Amino acid sequence: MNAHPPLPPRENKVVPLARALEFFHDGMTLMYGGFGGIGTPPTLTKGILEKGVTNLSLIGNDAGFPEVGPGPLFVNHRVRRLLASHIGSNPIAGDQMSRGELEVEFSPQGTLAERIRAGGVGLGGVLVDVGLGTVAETGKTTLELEGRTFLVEPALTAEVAIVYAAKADALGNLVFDKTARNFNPFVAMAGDITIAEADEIVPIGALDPECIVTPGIFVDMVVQSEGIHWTWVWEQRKEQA
Amino acid sequence: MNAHPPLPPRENKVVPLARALEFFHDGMTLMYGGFGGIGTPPTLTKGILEKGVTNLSLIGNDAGFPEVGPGPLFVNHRVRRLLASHIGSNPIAGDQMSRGELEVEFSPQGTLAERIRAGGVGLGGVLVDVGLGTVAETGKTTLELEGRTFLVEPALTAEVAIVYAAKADALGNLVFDKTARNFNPFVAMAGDITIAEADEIVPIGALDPECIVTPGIFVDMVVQSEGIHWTWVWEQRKEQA
Amino acid sequence: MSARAPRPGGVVGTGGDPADVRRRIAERAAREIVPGTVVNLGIGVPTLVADFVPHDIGVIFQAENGMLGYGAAPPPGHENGHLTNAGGLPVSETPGASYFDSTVAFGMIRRGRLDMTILGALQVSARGDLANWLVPGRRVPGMGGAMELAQKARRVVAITTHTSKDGEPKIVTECTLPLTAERCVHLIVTELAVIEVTPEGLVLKEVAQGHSVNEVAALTGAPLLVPDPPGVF
Amino acid sequence: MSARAPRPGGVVGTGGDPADVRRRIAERAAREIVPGTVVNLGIGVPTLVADFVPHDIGVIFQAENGMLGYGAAPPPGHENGHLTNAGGLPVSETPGASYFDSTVAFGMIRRGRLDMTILGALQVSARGDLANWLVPGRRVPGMGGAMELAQKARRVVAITTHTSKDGEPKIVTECTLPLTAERCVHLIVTELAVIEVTPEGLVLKEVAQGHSVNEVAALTGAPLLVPDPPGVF
Repeated sequence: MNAHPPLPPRENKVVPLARALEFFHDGMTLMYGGFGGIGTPPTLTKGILEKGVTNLSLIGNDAGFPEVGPGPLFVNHRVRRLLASHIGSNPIAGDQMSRGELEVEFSPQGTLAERIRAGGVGLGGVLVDVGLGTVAETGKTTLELEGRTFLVEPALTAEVAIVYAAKADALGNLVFDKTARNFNPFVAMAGDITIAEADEIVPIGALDPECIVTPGIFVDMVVQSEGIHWTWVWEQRKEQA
Repeated sequence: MNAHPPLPPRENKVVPLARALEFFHDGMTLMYGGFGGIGTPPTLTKGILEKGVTNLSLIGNDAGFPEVGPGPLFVNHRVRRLLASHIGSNPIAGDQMSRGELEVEFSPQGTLAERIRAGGVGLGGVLVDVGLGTVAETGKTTLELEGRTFLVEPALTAEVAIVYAAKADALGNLVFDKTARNFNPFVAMAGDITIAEADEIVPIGALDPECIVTPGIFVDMVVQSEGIHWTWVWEQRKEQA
Repeated sequence: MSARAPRPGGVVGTGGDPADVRRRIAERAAREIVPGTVVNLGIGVPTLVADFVPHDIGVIFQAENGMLGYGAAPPPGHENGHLTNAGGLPVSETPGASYFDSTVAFGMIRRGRLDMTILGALQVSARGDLANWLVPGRRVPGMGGAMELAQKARRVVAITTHTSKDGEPKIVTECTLPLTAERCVHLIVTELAVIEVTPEGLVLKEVAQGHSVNEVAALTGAPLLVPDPPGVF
Repeated sequence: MSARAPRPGGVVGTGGDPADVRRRIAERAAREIVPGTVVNLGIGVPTLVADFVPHDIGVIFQAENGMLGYGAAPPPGHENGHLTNAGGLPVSETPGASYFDSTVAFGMIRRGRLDMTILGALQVSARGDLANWLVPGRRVPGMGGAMELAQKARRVVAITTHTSKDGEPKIVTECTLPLTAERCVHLIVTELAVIEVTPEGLVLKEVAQGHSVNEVAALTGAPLLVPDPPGVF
């Protein structure tokens, strides 16, 4: 882990956005929750963009849409490298890839999710048979185990992971909102430093202990979300219609 | 997967205990939730015992206490083989092991949990560095990945997995009770057939979709629990005191 | 049955408005869905299939972004940006639904708990190989969750227009595009035909009303076994 | 500092009621716990440590059976059979607590999110190897979660009586029992001494009141570096 600014005390992890933004720097490895932009933390993403952080090495499910989720980081040429399962919804990222400006590695979605989780729970990797007989095998080590062939898929971590929660408390306990949960719970475990953005910050003890999805121990900082500032794709289509 | 009696329809998985017991047979591989007997399904365990099933190959965290959790299966000589992280709380299982009546394989607890989960989510195995330099290495394949050494830990599944839930609905959705959750959620995924015992069976829609721990798709049958029929160890100590 | 050799080239298109073609494919594919099963619909045309599945037959739709039991799109103005299918389109919650993360969603898929998936196709081969994610040099969106779905669902229905826009067969002896998964497709549904992948080869089960076996065979790039007579849909 | 050679054999025991010895060890170990940290207490004597940690210093106790934020044992008659620590003893829930499964519990541990663990020991070597799970031919309970805790917690405190019941040193040059983890122990707390494991060797940080450096050295099976003077506890 690199040197980084001091973390807030464990009993109160709530920090102003500006304090959280101290943890982002050029050339860093950054992992984000979200699936097609849904569940990607909007305020942190905007903050990273406005701070001018560039040359990013990103890990996430996808590149969002040009104006949604992580999309603007690509549109504004802040990304050097991406590990994702697809970029079909962000043609600008596709163009950058075609022109050689953006290095992209694809991983099957479920494999990518397990690789991130493996990093999050301190495993070295997982054995997967998805993608055997396809280009997903390219460059991968294979391993024979109990008569079957598997790809060795290394664990993934990142210097910083950012996630989007519905509610958080000062200990960093998180719950998510419906399908905005998607990649967030395991991305939250995989950051060397994890920063959660929450729509609502509630008092300690207000979250049902049986329903907490991410225990606070995995979260280093919590920032108040300013909410979604983009137009969802299906809203854009309606506007155009 | 072996031939087995017909499963109930997916829209109503609630069955009488007798119907669930049709799925247990001599010599089978059986996996159970629970940690020191806490969270091990009491009614199913009692049913297996009373049906006379024997020669079992078990996978679980531990052997419980002699009268608690899976313990009576050992005390009544129904177990041929056990894969667990410890048996310290069931000296009768330890005696059987010393006499060669019971074959025991130990796995570090977190590794065992991940091996069961790996089976439950259809992975081939996981790479773990816990236990390097100890007897936990014995008989394991090692693998070098990105300059580090890992043990290759194969995924585990079982013909039948049994779990103990606080509440279930007819679709098989489950929530657990406090630390009785322990091994249950991933054991629930690892059975070729999974049978859940629940303290309370609630109408479909009664469980908060955000708080469901085991989605019903992993569960094949639900039986009504008759509750704990043993005395907890700390109660026994109090009685003796 | 008699084997018919594929005819290269073939007539372009099948006529009809593209939206109507998509609707016809989705409608026929919907009839493959068995009551009381768990189904994942791929992104694109497969999503339309849900519109043709009766609500009262206990089908549970699964989405790899982390939901089991999603329902129809809500009425306009009632959409929720945090409640969508894997294609990012708004859906609703049915009783008994649950939310979970994507490792659990793919756990269900890899563990074989998914009864069926319906996926779009760029090519399907005579032995059921599926290519649906990459056209080298033209379209590189990434595989998303298609490899898991194609390889691990218990039954895979591939839906596609019978030929490409250029009239090239999409059902072929060997896929020329990079594969999503080998030997995974059980059934192919197009606007012209329903074709089963069997160990003996492709079997033409049904032909669309108003079209002939010869027409279908001419537009198919692999030999077809034809029962006498095939069904009509 | 001066190095003292270990003396084989040594005086048997240290006197005192075993319960009192355990209490003294737990009380001293509790002082190692830093306010605002996350701590896992091993099964057995380490469990007693919680009794000596002030409730208002924001320490969060983690249990590998799937709980973060457990509190003191409830009053007699208010125990809950489904609310226990990893040793199966009833605990209570503190505000901000959470429940999760054991893969998540060990995920926290392997990921290095645990600030400290306090574990019982059968032997600790001069370089911090820990043996605490198996006495071949006598006691084979299995390692439980000890390997993960010993290898992965950021700080490992091993607590033990200074010698075995037979008077054999438990702090030794090389462990003879099967290891739990190599080079993992940072600090050893016994009823007689507090010993730090350093790259230079074992350093005698503190001696229990009423005992001498010579007495401790005689009962220790590995060389001790002794600051002049060591602290007293």
